[in-house]
Amino acid sequence: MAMYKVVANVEVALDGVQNGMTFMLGGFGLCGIPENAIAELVRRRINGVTCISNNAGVDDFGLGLLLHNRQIKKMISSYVGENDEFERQMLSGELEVDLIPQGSLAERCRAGGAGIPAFYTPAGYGTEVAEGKEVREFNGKPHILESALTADFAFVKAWKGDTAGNLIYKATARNFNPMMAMAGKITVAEVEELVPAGELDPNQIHTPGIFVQRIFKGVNYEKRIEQRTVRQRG
Amino acid sequence: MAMYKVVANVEVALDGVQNGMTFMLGGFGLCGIPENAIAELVRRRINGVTCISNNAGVDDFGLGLLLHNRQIKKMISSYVGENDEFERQMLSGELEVDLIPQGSLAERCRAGGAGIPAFYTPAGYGTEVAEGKEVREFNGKPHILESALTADFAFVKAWKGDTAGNLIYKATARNFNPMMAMAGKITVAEVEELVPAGELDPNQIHTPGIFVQRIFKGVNYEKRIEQRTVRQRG
Amino acid sequence: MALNKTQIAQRIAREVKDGQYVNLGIGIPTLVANYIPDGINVEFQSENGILGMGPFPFEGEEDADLINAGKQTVTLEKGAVLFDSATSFAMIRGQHVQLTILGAMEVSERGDIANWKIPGRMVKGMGGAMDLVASADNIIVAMMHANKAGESKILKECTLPLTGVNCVKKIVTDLAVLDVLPQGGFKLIERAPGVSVEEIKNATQGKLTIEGDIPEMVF
Amino acid sequence: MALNKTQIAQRIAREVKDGQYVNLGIGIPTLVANYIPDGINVEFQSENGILGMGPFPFEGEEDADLINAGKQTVTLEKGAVLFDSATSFAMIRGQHVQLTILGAMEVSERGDIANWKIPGRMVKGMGGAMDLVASADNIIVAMMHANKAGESKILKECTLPLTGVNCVKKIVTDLAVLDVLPQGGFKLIERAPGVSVEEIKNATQGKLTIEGDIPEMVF
Repeated sequence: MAMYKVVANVEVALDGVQNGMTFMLGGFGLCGIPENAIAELVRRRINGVTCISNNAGVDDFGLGLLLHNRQIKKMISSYVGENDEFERQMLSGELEVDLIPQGSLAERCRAGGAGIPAFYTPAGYGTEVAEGKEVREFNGKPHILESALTADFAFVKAWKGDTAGNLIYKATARNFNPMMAMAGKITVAEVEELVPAGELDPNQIHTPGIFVQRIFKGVNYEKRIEQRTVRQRG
Repeated sequence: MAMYKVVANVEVALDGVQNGMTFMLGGFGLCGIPENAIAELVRRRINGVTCISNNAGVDDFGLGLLLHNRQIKKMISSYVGENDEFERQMLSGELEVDLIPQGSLAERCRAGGAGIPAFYTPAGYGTEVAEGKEVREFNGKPHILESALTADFAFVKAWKGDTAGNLIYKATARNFNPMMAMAGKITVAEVEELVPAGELDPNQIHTPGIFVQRIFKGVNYEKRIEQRTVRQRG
Repeated sequence: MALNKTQIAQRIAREVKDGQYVNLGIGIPTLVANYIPDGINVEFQSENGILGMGPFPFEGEEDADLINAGKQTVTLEKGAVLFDSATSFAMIRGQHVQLTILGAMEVSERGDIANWKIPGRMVKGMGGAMDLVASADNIIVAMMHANKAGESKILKECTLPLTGVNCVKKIVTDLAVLDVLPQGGFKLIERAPGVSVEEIKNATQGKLTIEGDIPEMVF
Repeated sequence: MALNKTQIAQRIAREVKDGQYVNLGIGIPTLVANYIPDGINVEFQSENGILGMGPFPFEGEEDADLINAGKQTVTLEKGAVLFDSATSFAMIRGQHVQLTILGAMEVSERGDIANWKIPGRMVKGMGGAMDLVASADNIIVAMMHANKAGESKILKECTLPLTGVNCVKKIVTDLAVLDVLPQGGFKLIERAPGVSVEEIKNATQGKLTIEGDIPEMVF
């Protein structure tokens, strides 16, 4: 009785994406980003979009590719330090930017998926992040009211997935992917390995298939490393 | 460098529990309840306590044992239908009871552990659950403000645990345990199987050890089934 | 003749659409799982932490760690997934579970539902019902049209403490299928085999709209 | 002589207590992990989803899917656990991570910190810093006492956009260890080897309390 969420490829998976939409994209830095979906957005020249993503990629990879083509109207992120073109577009006013604390970003996506329209957090109180937001004290400590985030499409990347849309991520490539999967009106999951429903241990799934509308096996993952740090043997 | 959270047994694990405290207890019905911790609370005759637990056990097992001994002053639960003594004490006014929607209970525990003092939910709007609570509209739909729950001790039960306090639950015995583990000032985990740190797959842990202060291998699990329903072969 | 519980479940099963995630309440709603038409793929959610809940286990294969929200031993379908209560209600509150089928003591003209408490007499708690009715896009109620004393449970206003307001979309009783109209009031959709419109009218306290010929259910 | 970055990290490492969960920011704080005294067990949290973060991998063993919050390839200690960003910040916001060590551009007398933005010039974003400083019980800042132009960064009031207010508890700079007093103002705790109290006084714009003999750090 399991659902069948598999689509043939990234072209089909992105059916319905349009200019001006809001997208969520999983990943932290270049780790766990939906490389196939990003490439397809670039190929289709979808523009005027709002992207909710912790980072903005680097100049020539990840969301940096969309930035380079001026496809992004607005970014909602927490840290964009690895991208010169981003900083240039932002400082020149070409790009709208909403920078928000990383924990609030994660929680706002989860809230969007979980039907929680708003919640209070201490993060950002007393800073410009709090401007225009309600402040309320709980247990003697000031908190600000943050609202849920949702998206027309959420693009997530997992390690393994099954035909019912259940997902398992690998290591720190998990990051924002599970919350964004929850918050997409249409959530598109690309996976490195796609297996029949029933092959994944039901007790060990990170994202239940109910949050995923379309799934496909991604190709040609580059998985670029931003900071290759090593230690010497011995 | 891993933390070492192991204590010898349930007696040591409950060091510091006192009359009048607030406890959280994992479990749904009798599934996934901390049987050893409950037995020890009964043995010590700890009384005047507030128990936060989805259910109240049955007359002769689970939290029903504490109810029977009048050890509980107040219950915060969502469903107490399987316990006649509970209903008797509640209707006679001997027991204070705060009944709250199951989803709000789960989310309030999570919020308590996650540093979210309050959040809005649509559950309970227009009912007596909403009495005295702030109502606010989001996207044209009324929501009520619910606050975080925490406890002096959280007692949780897991399937496997390691010496660093990392936990894996089995099937639907997971239920409220992960959120309550987050929300206890002191969280005591009892497990069926206790292994050295490093033996559990880091990618497949349900409750990170940071939420657990004490862990021990439980004994004599009864795991009573409330409704043994089967179908015929053939 | 009025429907029995099995027939109520059978009738409700026809409302389930392909690809839906469905939460079934305790009692009659649980039976709906047995009557999903061929070709309709659905997954059942149990709010204690299952998506893809299967039938009861064979004797000897019960697992105390695998129960449904009614505390009954169950099994998993292929592709099932297990999760905690917060995630479960994230699915429900976030409207990922599209259809909720549950029982009721009373339903009112504007779709209010009461099913968790009889003051001073019965207090079992609301369990997950308040989250479910506050959230699901579609809520179908399975209930008896009247109580044992013959008093209607399909009312102008609920008399018992509410579980949720303005939420029920459809009711299947032993006598009829009713829609709750967006503007309030009930609309008669079908009648049980051999049950007359007049009978249903008499058993319904709330405002009932009857338009044209009302078809009889076929089983 | 003023401390170098390694020495600042070494000095901060002495503040870490046995059994603590610690979050290390990018830069000098990252180095602290190398100097935890023997017999002190701590676990490092990386806000992108690791508890029990280990050292860099051996060459050839880097895994693109296993990085820290500074996007560097890392490894896992025994007993480590991986999780998503919401769970990570639940740990942080919920004060389960007890100690945060991070860099700063400015710190004020009342413990305000600025470290994420220079208007019109540098906007990298706050990342997880705002959540961390709003939450941790203990926050230690690693920073230079003055900027390259010799202007103090230990101030009466921050001039840059704030990351958090009233949160920094201790500062270790190239010149000194300072406590931020609960009532506001800095208290000189230790001085770098060969650095005079006068020198520190001159390099500190905010109110500085000096009581008795100020010991020199020993390395």
